[in-house]
Amino acid sequence: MTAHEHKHHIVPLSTYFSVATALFILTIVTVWVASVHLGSWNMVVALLVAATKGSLVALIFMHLRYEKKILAVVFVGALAFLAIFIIFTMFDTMTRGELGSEVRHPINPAARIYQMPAAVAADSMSVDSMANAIDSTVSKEQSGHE
Amino acid sequence: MTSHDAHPAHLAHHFSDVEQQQDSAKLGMWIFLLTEILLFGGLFVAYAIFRAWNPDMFYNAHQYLSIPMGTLNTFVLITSSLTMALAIRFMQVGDKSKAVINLWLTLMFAAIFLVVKYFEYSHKFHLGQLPGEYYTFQGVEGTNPHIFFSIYFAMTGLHGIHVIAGMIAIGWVLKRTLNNEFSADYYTPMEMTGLYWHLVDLIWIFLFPLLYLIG
Amino acid sequence: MPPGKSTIASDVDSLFNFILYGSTVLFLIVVIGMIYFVVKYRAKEKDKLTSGVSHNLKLELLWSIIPTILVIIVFFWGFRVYLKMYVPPRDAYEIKVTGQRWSWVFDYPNGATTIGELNVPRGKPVKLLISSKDVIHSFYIPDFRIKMDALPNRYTVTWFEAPEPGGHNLFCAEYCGTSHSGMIGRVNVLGEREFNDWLESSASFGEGLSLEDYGEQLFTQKACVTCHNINGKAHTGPPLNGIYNVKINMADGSLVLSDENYIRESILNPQAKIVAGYQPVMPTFQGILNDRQIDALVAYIKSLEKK
Amino acid sequence: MSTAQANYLQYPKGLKSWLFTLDHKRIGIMYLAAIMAFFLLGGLLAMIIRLELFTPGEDFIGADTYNQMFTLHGAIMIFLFIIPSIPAALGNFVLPQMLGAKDVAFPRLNLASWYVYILGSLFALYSIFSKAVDTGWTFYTPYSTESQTAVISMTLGVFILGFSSIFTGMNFIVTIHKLRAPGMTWYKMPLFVWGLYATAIIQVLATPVLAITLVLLIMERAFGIGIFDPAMGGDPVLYQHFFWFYSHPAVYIMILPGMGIISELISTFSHKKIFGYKAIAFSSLAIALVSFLVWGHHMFTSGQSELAATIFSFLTFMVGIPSGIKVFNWLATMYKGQIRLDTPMLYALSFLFLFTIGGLTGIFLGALAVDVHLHDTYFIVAHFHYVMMGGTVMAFLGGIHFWWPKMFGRMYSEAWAKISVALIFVGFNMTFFTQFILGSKGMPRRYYNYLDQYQPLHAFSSIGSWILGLGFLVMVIYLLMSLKNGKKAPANPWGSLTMEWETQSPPIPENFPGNPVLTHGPYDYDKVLVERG
Ligand code: HEA
Ligand code: HEA
Ligand code: HEC
Ligand code: CUA
Ligand SMILES: [Cu+2]
Repeated sequence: MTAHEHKHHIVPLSTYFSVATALFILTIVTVWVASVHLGSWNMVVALLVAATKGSLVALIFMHLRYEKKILAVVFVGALAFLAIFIIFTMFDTMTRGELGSEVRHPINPAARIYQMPAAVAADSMSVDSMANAIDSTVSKEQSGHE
Repeated sequence: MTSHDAHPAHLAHHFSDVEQQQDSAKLGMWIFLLTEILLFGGLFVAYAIFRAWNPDMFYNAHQYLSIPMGTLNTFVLITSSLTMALAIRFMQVGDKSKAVINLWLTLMFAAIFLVVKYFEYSHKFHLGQLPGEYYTFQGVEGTNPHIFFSIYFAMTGLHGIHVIAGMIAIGWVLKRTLNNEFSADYYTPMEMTGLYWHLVDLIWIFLFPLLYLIG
Repeated sequence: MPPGKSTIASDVDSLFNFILYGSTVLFLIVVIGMIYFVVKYRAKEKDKLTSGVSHNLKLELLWSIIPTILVIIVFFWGFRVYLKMYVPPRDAYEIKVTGQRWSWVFDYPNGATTIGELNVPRGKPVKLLISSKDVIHSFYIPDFRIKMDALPNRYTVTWFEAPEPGGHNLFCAEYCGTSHSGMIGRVNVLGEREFNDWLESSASFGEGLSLEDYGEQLFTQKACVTCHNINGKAHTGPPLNGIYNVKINMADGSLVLSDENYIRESILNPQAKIVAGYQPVMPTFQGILNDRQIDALVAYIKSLEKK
Repeated sequence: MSTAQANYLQYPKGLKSWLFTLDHKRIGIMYLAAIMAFFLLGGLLAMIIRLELFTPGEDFIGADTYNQMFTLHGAIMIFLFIIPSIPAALGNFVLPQMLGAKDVAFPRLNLASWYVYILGSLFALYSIFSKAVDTGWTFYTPYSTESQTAVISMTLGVFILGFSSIFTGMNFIVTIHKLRAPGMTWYKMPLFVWGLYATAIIQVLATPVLAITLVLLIMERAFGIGIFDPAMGGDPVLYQHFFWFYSHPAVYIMILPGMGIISELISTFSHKKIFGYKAIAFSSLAIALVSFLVWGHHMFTSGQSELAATIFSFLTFMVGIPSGIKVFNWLATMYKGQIRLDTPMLYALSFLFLFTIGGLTGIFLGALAVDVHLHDTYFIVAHFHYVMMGGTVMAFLGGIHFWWPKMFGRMYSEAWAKISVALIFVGFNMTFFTQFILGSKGMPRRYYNYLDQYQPLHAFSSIGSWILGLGFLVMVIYLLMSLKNGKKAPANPWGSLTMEWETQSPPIPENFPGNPVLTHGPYDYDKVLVERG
């Protein structure tokens, strides 16, 4: 009973080496592209390249291409639920304060550790420092809200 | 667990044949990988949200990560993934000695990865780019740069722990290979370890551009 | 439901009642059906084979589609009222609300401040700009059907309009520690005139009163009484009678002479010296009390005798 | 059935054989014992809570102690009791038998999950006895990053418990995919198995997120990393997203296996083919998948954006539909049946009654404007006790009474069991129905002290809890008695058609002599007649 004959697809060595080569090249590409200024497209390109590399690893190194479909379903399922997690959380974090601008930004964007030592010593943020923080305009470019 | 006469020694009593056992192991392993993806997923969500809130700070802070080191480590990890795949491939055709060599190579590359990480980390510690409260570095423009480094350490730290766990698994498989426990008919633990190791690689493939290249 | 006392309350209540009636009907269908079947098909004899029906498309569609329609109605209804609840009218009167462990501080546009008591004019929309000084609290007035979390370092907004004068409870609805359940306040809906009078007098900082009398007034107004007795009995905080010019044991073992500066410091920076036997839970009043008010409190505390 | 062989309880012998057992039945029993112990602990804490709430003000414990009590009650009940309850105890015991398998796919992992559970519970117990925890079971930041209590050991414990849950989930998915007996096609599987399958999917998808959330929380406490703590530039609402991404699906981890048990009970005791098999099976999967899209309904007043709240509200209602489909299918199953009111069936009927109330009150909470008023009041407390206690726990108890003869080979006293059901049912409604009224009147939850106007209802609720407690006391006693001197149980006391009843009670270590083959579907009461006994 040699079970492996009908079950294991033996991938030729050359395939492994070409995949590795492709991964190396793609790494160089993505490093290079990052140095070119494309604005927000940098992100897109980097993720596309990473996704390509990831697919190669999953399909060939991890044999997903040769296995039963259920395993691919599991893998894609994981990514799908991760996407849900990110997207639905962003429904909140990216659309806060549509109905009123005061609520859009933190009152005091800088964390405790960047504040004057005196303010830190008072343990809880005092009303004074909070009031000051409200007066000082919240810097728009740091908050990343469109 | 007793083995029945008609069954190979590695077949557990509650499976009816080797194929069923192996399919089960694979499915179980992939489900485990799924949990790993979602475990890292939380960090990706944190990354995405804080980056969306503070793109400039992320951009400024990421320049303090060393692209050469990161690229080097990417190469190292891809190579280790290749050697791992090859080890399994050789085991599939029963070439034990080549499998052993490739397992050793994989271990070695994993160790190199950690050494490089060690240099990166110690450099950052030195500059005071520590997570959270311990962050003392002054050079980064933008709001709350410590958050970038918190996320950086959380992501690479968790990844590093996975590298270490992977090395332990590979070491264990290596030992069993040397003990002649595997053959072309049975090498499931090695295959499972391989899957795990590729996932570690796969996650790094995403961490690298997100942290080092586009911040 | 308690009687609704805001313009939004009736909207919320009609939706509540709609769901209540709908649910009651559905619940009765299920339970009466269940009881009826149990009685009717109770096993009387030995087991025998029973009917093999396994589905009935019409029935199944019926009980999928009707609930779907119902919930879609409820969704849109809930959504409409919700929008109304969170979009304040432009001309609303704005009050800043700050939650802190364990009291509510209200800042009015003219500089007046109250603690624990919110005074509002009747028949006028009031917009609340809510935040917190420490952990999350939640600003909840059951009679008005409004609730909004108070987040540290962020503002949230809600609003209401109360048509009738009267007093209402105000709760903290997000767990915030030891005295979460004591973080209760009152909302007083005053007539227009009354409200304006009150507003003026409270912004005048006790003019015409002696320091001691003004201090006594502040002692209740600023909610010192929620933690301090003046009859020698311990409460959340130490009793404040007869503490002037005596040596007091601190938690770190030191002895401190309580002079005016000490009392002042105790109010403005209470964490600096902690009295032995008490938790460091007193909030700072920095920025809430102006100089005259602090002087008044100090004068008042000095005047309290040991009993 | 052949003559009785040594059953799994008798052989092998000795404590060691239990501690190192790979037998899913023994692991199930070990889980059952541990889980019941924590249920009692959680229940006793609940009794303390109710006693303190009998009157306003301090009765016998202080505010801080009270806060620790409800936190520990919540955390124990959720993480140590209800999440593992049905899957790890009953599921472990019957799943392989229902499939005609000898064991779960990974017996070692199964045993490991029990030890992981125990390890996690030791951490939890450690934090109870060191400084306790007072954050509420939700560990909201920034309170949890500041609290002086033993938050880290508790969260670490919960983190570890998460892995035990993941292991169980993995094991079940693989077992269901790979270990079904010949002839056991997907649509021949009992509905309890479908319920466990849907549950397991949630377990593996959601639990890792809880793990990373707790890691970040611990790091926030230890290093102030600034993800969740606003003083460090973080966002506490983000914590709530992370937490509920797990914890909402988790409520379906609790209820789906319960619904599975109810399908078994209703069909068996109505002696009738289940109505709408596929609808019930697929509604479980639908609930499992949609459950990942609704978590924001716990955060309607949290300061999340209005857009997010609206989306979450809409999707929340969509979960109600498949639950409704199940309820109506169960009802239709009873139609023209041959209904017997044995104890398990009484629990199933209680479930229908109580879960319908609990579920329908969920609809109140899903409606945006109404939830703004009801959020964090006793209405919520009542809602979730109706679904968890009235739903899951009723199903769990029904399952225990159903499979008790199979597990221990003994019958319990039917008369005492009925008394206990009645006490529990009445006590439960007294305790928690009042809380709906309290909540709609604006009584906030997690309140140690309350205004006088709420006193009568609180007192009534506390009295109800004593009746409830008495019911449980009766149950503990007669179940323990039955272990000692209950009547010997036959292989199939209920005349049920699922496979676990085809082997002797209690089963032999390998479950079935030889390799079993499926001869009839699980609900073929129109074709096959099996004598009770
Ligand atoms: C077993 C656990 C369980 C289950 C099954 C459910 C089921 C549901 N829950 Fe519940 N819930 C909890 C456990 C559970 N919940 C817990 C623990 C909390 C509080 C956590 C905390 O804050 O501490 C909570 C809180 C909670 C909230 C947050 C409230 C708040 O804090 O402000 C909401 C809001 O939408 C909600 C909704 C629902 C809905 C819509 C369902 C639905 O799935 C219910 C579906 C069932 C039915 C609808 C009944 C049967 C159907 C019919 C008879 C057909 C007719 C139906 C229609 C017309 C719709 N729940
Ligand atoms: C599975 C979940 C579960 C279960 C079963 C229960 C069961 C009970 N709960 Fe629990 N409860 C929660 C989960 C659960 N609870 C959660 C998650 C919270 C929120 C916590 C938070 O806010 O963070 C909560 C909060 C909560 C509160 C609100 C506290 C507050 O907000 O201030 C109250 C108050 O009445 C309460 C009461 C009860 C009661 C009376 C029972 C009863 O049904 C208990 C009945 C059980 C027993 C009585 C067993 C004891 C057995 C015996 C007495 C027999 C004798 C013993 C021996 C022989 C040893 N619970
Ligand atoms: C939340 C409860 C709380 C409130 C409200 C509060 N205090 Fe206190 N206070 C305390 C506690 C607890 C202590 C003891 C610990 C410490 O020294 O900080 C204290 C200590 C003091 C002391 C030092 C007492 C001594 O015996 O040395 C003074 C003076 C004082 N408070 C004044 C005030 C005044 C004035 C107000 C109102 C404007 C006020 N407190 C409001 C809790 C409170
Ligand atoms: Cu403030 Cu609860
Ligand atoms: Cu929920």
